[in-house]
Amino acid sequence: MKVELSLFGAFRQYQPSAQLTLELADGACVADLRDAVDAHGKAHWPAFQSALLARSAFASDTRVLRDGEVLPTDGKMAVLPPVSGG
Amino acid sequence: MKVELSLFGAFRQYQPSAQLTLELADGACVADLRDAVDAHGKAHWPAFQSALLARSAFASDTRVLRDGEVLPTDGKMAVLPPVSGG
Amino acid sequence: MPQHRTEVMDLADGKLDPAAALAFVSDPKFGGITMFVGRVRDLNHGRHVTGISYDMFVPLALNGFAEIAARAEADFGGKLKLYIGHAKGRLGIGDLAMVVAAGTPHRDEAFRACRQVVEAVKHTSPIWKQEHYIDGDSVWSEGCSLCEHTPADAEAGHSHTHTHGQSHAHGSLP
Amino acid sequence: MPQHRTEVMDLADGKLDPAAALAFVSDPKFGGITMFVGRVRDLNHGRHVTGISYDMFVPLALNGFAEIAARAEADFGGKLKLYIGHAKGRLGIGDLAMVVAAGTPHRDEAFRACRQVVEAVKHTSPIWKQEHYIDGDSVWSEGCSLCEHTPADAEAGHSHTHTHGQSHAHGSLP
Repeated sequence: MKVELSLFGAFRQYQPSAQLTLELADGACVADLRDAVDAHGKAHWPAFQSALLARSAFASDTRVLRDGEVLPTDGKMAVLPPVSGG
Repeated sequence: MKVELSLFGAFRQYQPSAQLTLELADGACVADLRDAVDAHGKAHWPAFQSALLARSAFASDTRVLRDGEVLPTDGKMAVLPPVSGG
Repeated sequence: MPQHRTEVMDLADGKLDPAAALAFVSDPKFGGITMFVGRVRDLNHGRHVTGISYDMFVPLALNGFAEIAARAEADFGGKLKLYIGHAKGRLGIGDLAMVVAAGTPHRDEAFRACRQVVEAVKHTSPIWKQEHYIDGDSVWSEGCSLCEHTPADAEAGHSHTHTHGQSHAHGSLP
Repeated sequence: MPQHRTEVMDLADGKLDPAAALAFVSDPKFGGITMFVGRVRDLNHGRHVTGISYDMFVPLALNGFAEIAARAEADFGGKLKLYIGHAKGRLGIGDLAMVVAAGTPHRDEAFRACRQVVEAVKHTSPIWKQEHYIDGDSVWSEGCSLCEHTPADAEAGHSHTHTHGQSHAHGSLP
């Protein structure tokens, strides 16, 4: 399945377009997506820090998904680094 | 000495003019004024409640005076029933 | 520039202005502002209220507001701007009785300073509330006795843990 | 009539409006309104700030605001009106980043509801702050990880006693 990942906050400095498309197996879960982002970051983003990804959550448009949850079939996801609003 | 006492809050219902002039001995203290108001109230204000006076404080324009304190020489005082601002 | 502004607004002259209060406590150094607005509500202890008259001993009230502000400035290390305003006269439902605003570098101090000042004003200011009811009756509210402490004492001592105990016998008076 | 209003204001479209927030949470039944206003300040951790850019995942943020409001309505027995607004885009010094207002019958609930909502928004909303410094540098602020809890969990569990412990390791990231 194709996953279209929106990047927010500090992830924008790795990829100014703030969008990343990744190919994952059908039925992949959040943990698989997390691994794929880590591999992509290490391969393509010179300033990438795995520690930031480790503290980041993944979400659909409506809620944060935990690592064991299966990705939504539309493949639309977002990676959320630690938040700092207000 | 002549004491000009300003009345506030529930005391206004006893005396709508909100002003009371009392004659006290020179060097009188707040406790003397309290007694004089109590006597005046019992004599002239049908609805007067001593319990309200007992919970009331006396003050000059700038601060609350305790019962043992001597009245200011200008004789200007106020009686403050329990407060309920805000 | 003064760090606090205190105001008694006679309803005959105008209304309290929350926007002006916010503007006064704003500062490039401050990230947090907390404001409290007290309004006249339509029901109290189950009785339908049509309005409230506030009586006030103005010079002593303003003196007390200044003491309350000075105490807060000391408690929060001077990094604080405060506005304290209270209305006087006859108010209708929804009219503003009280506005307190506090600006500080961070939000926690702003919330704490605003609350501390609101409680001090409520418990120690020479202000009296007479509620007017729909049946034509009017009653002076029960309140906090100032006998046992001066405004400054109350503010310093127990503004946050006020328990309405012996020295504030909210009794059976009209 | 809706009991809460939530808003994301893109700075390209306008500014957050505290007066409108106050008006929204006002009600004849309510005697107390507490409002918090978060502004961009000129100094953070000793560095001179010229502005802040707020990035936001808007649909999830609005969803979270609605959950935060629903939780507060439940906690305060429904006698509550709430406004939650947050800015998006590039702000200058003094611009408003966040406005939260709570109207309730009495002041204690107004203070508590406003604080609870402010903390929940700060700790759980998908919003990211990039500070711009006078030397031209820009840094994404450290923040609270959402890994360990969902927004609803955080709001319910520890919004008042947030200790920035393990699950919010404010570490050494840029």
